Amino acid sequence: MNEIAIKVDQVSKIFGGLTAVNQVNLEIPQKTIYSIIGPNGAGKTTLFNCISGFYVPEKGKILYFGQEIQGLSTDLIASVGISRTYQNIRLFSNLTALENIMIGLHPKFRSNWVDAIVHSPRYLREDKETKQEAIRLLNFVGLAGYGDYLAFNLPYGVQRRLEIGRALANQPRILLLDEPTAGMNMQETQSTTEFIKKLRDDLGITIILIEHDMQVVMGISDRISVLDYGTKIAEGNAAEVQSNPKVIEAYLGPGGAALAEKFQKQRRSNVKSH
Amino acid sequence: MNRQEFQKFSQHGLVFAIIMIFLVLVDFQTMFATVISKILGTNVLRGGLPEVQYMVIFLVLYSLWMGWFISRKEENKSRRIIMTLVASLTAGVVVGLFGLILNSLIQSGTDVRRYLAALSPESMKLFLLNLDGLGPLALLGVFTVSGLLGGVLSIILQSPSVGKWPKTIKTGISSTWQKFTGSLPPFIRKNAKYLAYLVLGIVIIVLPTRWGSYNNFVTGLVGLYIILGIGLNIIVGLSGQLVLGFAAFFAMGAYSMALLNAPLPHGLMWGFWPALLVGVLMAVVAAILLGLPMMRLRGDYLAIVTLGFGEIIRILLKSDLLSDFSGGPRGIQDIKGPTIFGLPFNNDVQFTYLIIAGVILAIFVYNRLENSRTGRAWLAIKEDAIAARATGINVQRNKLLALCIGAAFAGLAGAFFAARNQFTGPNDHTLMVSINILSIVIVGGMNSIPGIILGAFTLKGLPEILREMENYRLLVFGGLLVFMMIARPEGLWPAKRPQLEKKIKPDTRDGDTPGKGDKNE
Amino acid sequence: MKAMKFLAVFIVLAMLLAACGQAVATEAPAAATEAPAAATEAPVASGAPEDVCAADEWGCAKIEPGQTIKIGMGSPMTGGDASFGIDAEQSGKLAVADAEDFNGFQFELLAEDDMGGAEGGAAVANKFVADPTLVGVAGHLFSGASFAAAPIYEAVGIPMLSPSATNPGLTQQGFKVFNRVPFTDAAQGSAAAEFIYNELGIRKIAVLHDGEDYGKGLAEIVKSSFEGLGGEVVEFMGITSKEADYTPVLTTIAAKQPELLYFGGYTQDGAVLANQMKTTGLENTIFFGCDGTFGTDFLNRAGDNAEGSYHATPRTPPATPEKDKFDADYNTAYGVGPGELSPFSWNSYDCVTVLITKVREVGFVGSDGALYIPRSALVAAVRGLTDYVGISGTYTCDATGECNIQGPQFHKVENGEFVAVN
Amino acid sequence: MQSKETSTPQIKRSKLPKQIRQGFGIIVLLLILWRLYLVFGVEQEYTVDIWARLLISGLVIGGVYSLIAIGYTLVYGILRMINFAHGEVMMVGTFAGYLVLEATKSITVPTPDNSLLSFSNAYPIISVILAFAIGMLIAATTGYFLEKIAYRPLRKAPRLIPLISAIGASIFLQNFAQLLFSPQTRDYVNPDIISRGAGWTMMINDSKVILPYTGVLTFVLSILLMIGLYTMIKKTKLGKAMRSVAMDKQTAALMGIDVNVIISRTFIISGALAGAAGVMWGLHNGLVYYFVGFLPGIKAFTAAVMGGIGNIPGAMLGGMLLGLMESLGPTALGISYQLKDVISFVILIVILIFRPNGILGEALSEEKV
Repeated sequence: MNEIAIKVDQVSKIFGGLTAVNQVNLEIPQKTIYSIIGPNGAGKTTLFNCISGFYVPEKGKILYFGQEIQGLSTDLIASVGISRTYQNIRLFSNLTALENIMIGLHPKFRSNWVDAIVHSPRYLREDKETKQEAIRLLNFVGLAGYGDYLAFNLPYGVQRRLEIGRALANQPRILLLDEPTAGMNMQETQSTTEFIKKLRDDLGITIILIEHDMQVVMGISDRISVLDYGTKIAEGNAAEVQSNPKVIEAYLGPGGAALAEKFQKQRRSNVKSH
Repeated sequence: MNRQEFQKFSQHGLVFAIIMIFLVLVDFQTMFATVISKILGTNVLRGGLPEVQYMVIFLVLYSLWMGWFISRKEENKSRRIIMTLVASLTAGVVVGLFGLILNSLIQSGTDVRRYLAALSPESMKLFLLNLDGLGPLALLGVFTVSGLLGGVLSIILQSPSVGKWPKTIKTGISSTWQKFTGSLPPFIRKNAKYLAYLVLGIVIIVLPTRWGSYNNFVTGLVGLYIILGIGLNIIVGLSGQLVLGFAAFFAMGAYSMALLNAPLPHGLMWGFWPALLVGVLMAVVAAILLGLPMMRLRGDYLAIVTLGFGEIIRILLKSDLLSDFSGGPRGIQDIKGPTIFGLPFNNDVQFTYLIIAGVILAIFVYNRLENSRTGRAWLAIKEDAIAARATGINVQRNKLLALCIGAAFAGLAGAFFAARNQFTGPNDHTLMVSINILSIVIVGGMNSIPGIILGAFTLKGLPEILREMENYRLLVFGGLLVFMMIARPEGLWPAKRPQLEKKIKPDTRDGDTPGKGDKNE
Repeated sequence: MKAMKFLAVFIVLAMLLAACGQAVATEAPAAATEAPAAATEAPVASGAPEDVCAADEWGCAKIEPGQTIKIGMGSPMTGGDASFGIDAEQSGKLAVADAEDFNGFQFELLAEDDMGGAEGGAAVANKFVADPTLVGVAGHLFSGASFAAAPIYEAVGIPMLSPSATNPGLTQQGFKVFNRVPFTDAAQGSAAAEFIYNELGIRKIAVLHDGEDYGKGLAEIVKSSFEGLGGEVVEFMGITSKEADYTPVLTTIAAKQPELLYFGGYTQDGAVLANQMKTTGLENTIFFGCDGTFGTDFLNRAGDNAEGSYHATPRTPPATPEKDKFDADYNTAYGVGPGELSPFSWNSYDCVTVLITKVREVGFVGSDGALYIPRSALVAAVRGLTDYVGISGTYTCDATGECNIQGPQFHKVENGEFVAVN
Repeated sequence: MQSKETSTPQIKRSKLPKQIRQGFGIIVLLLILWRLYLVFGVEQEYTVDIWARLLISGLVIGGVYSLIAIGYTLVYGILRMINFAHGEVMMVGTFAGYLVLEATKSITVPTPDNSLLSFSNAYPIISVILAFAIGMLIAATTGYFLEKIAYRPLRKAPRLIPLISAIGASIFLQNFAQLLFSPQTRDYVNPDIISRGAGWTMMINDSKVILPYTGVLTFVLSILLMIGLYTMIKKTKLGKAMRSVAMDKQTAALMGIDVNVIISRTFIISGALAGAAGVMWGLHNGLVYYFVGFLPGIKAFTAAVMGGIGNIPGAMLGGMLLGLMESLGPTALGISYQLKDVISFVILIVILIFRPNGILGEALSEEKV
């Protein structure tokens, strides 16, 4: 087994009286695709927010290659190599696609405002690199030619791609993807899935995925955890999780295994007809 | 025309009549008639009244506008005539009734000026066109006839044959312009940009020596506010923080210059340039002091805190507590101007040059920053601070940096300001100054240098041009501010990023793009 | 690049516009109606104007037939202090209306809004010096504006006579053009302290000021003089001017139990203080105001609470026929009494009148029918003002431009009227 | 684009800003405590009666601030904009009340005892009610037209645009009032029984402490109005509609609520409250002139932010707190009254350091993702 990239150790996050994440343990090995699934409100995004530093967990530790990162500022966490995307796309919508990526490149460079005013050699070098790198990234995520469009003018699927591109810009070791295929049609979902695999295989990035589309999850995950009401109820590979009665119960209520099968079929046909 | 419509149009007339009555209550009509009189070449001494024909002209113009305004949106011609007639008649009757009241006031010799200060008998008489009892009738006539005329005029102007004129003229001009530029030698066409700079440069160098101290003063003032506007734009426009106490940094610069380069209260005659440097540094120090504890606050909370900070600085400078240090409410006088190589460089022309140099510096710095890594970080913070943080941008440090650089510009402008006026006091750094600067940025157009220049000309130049309106100038100014915002909410000269404005056709899939709803507004 | 082109065009246009505006503003009067009457009363038509003007340090103001002789006035006419400016303008207008034509040349008052600050003061001054027919400035009203304006007038030789700028620095900077008619703080302050200590026999006072230029200067002198005499100042405090509720300040002062409360400031705040003293434990403490609180407005606003309070005016008894006429005229023209908007109605009238008088002294009609006013002669004439009896006092300017060097007269309010007490 | 294959990245921790921020707050708090100790513990210059007087004046002014602050908060809650012209709306109300009282003063109602008895003295309650009614009506009308003319066209514009429009409207209204009524400061003519300075007298420490009628009227009325408003917001249909518009305009519109009408009514309500505050201001302080709304406007805005802008109980609390701070603060800290605004603003800053969303502001953290 690979080195552990992220270790979530007994993490709890409490909002007022509500325990959104309850003593969750996760060990996420390097260069894997690790999915977190669970019904709405299970605490998946909250867990993401804890890892990326938006929330400070009340209890527990989050280890990034063995170093504690809980309580660190978000920008620091991002700049050491944990990038993320959002459930509701959060692009800089009045800036262009290229600029979005260039902003993503921010932690990679060092030139400051003085460099910018005097156009120091460092600035000139980095400015050139920024532009080249941004264009390269844009091509990499398949958005060549979209560079000069304002982000909010882009089609939905492209926006999702762009967000991933921005997250990739600071050469992350870990990428947190929050529902990357939400609202996409079959083809788009397909290509995104392939793309995520490529990230793992070609770039060796560890990917943590929140996803509702079970086909995607089951198709690409190396390992899956299931959260319900803030607690981890199951962990394992796709087959193990699918057959876990607790999971089915969590999704469909007591005795819902049969229902699940039926629902799955129905859903597939729905998507096709769409 | 049914009853409902009848009511509607008489309401329109009523609105115009009420506006007229309000104008009369503040004696605006006399000022307007005076201005018309001056435009038409008959001077009116200050404090004097214009002749009655100019009042008639004003009233006719007003009701023409009313008629045009009311009928402009309707299609059917005969209906247009009827509705303007209804509206004008209503307006005429109401204004006429108001005239009757005024007349009775004049006749009975009642002095209402204890409550309505502007209603002096002379101006009331003038409004009644010096006709006393017949005045109200005349008003009725003027409003009805010229209101109707306005309606007719709008029909003529909107008729297809006339409606084409503006377009024809426009295409004519543009084709002539194209012919003209086409006929230019290729050398000029190629280097048009540099030639424009050259012309601009010559204009900037030559004009201040030519056009007298008042214009230099106004130019310098506008220049100072351009620097301030650019500084504030870095804070508000680029990094997205609403700061309402920008005058505090301005005061820092001005007071540093004053304290270090005036005989009293400390007698430190450091000279202009060191004092300028200290002024800029002090402004930055103030920004750090304010910024460190406060950078975490969101929009309106930051606004009120900075407002408070501005007031704190002003009150402290004015207070007994610091009065030995800062001159208290008296301020500091006899601030010395700059010297260059030992030669004084402080007459109005030279100061104008100095300020223009400051403006060019500010524009230069702004342009370099806007397109840099730092500038992009600011824009990201403004767009979405949370996402910016998650891309590895240190939000607080960058916000603070924006505040400091903006404050440095304010310090620079403040130092110039104090040295140019040879005086500064707490009343030069009030909340209104901060508000003025913010208005310049917004009215001109955020993140747009030409916009800010235009805004500074409009907001600082306009009150100077409006001096002809005497007491009414701020009234008109306030009204114009509202009007400009409504007419051009994106600013007079919005930031254009033409290469970035490409739009894409909606998604190839059917209209209901999922997820559009989730997108945070 | 397109933007740059537009910018260039715009700036050029703006500049041309401004220049045109300037030209129109100064040339328009030429179109005025009346031709000058025969120069029967011309004081000096002898000597070629060119000689006199060439000899003059700043040259002459040349007023062509049909133009008016302009007197400027810079004052805050908008914003929180507008009442001062509006009042000064109204009084000035009456002064101009009272002035007879000078050799057929009319006088005109140009009152401009300087908002009281340095920025506005410099703007107005620059506007005024651009007008060749403007010969003198009654103003500026506020010290901040005056400071910024004085060097600009100094450069072209336009005399100033301020009705109200009291900052001591103004006359210490060596301006040739700056003069003023209000008290010096020193004269009034020390006299007040002596009056309180000697005449009233009071030993324990509190001193308040409105935090502005004038009030604070005065209060400081009162404090130091009173302490110099051996009295005790139990509290010296500034308030924020133009508020409506001073009970907390007064309550705090009441704890120190002063026998008298000296206030340096204006009626606006003074009346509020006098009223609120009665409810805050200071009902037996005497209110002692200054010339800024003198006037019927104080009596109207404080009513019974004004009884027993002291105020100051210039030495000359204020009741003269001219003053009565002015009061009546003011009331008819504006529907309010003089002094109700600001305490400087009378000063403003005097300032404009003095300037007009001095223009008459030095101006002469040249052979070409134009009126010549040698500027440095006018500056010297204003500075040389001696024993001028105006409606607000008798004025003699000293070498620094202080024109009111007499001590103050104190008044006590008894039965709703001011009674002179020293 | 290679992922960093080097060994584990090193993380440098730094949490300085937060410590600086809180350190600043703590230093100020310590300073305040030290001053309090000096005044209360060491010098003990002021007796209970002084504090009682200061308290009374603070509560009265706090009541006025609260009413105006609610106007800011209501509008902010719904439109997320700072209605900078709100102080001017109050000024309009003050003037309207002034004119009503002048009118009632000038009408005489002769009685056998007194042939010159004026209406306002014969029927003081009716006069005052009339003054409040008309003051509120005119101020509400002003608020209504203000929204319709200056803000409604800008509903979709970026947030700073309406702010500038509001500033323009504020300048306009101020100057209009100055031209209409002249820049003169005028006095409210109260009916004799509630003349300024009259009140219940209490003896505390052998010293006469006056509880002025106008002050009690102001305080009680402002509390009543606030309770009324609060119940209205919580209970009535309009209140519910207002709350839903405040939460989400689009959804509210989908639910069949006419957003424009609700916004108009919000402005009417906030205008009426400002009008009432204006008349109270006039009755209690006696002054009215065109600039009368400017300072209270700024102060009330501060109060609204202090309490947590958008939060109605917060505005009430903030207003009261600000009033008390202005009145008691300088004495309690032994500082000149010239610096009372400095004290208020510094305390505001300290409050915002520890509670970035105001005292009662939503407890959501800034980093709501």
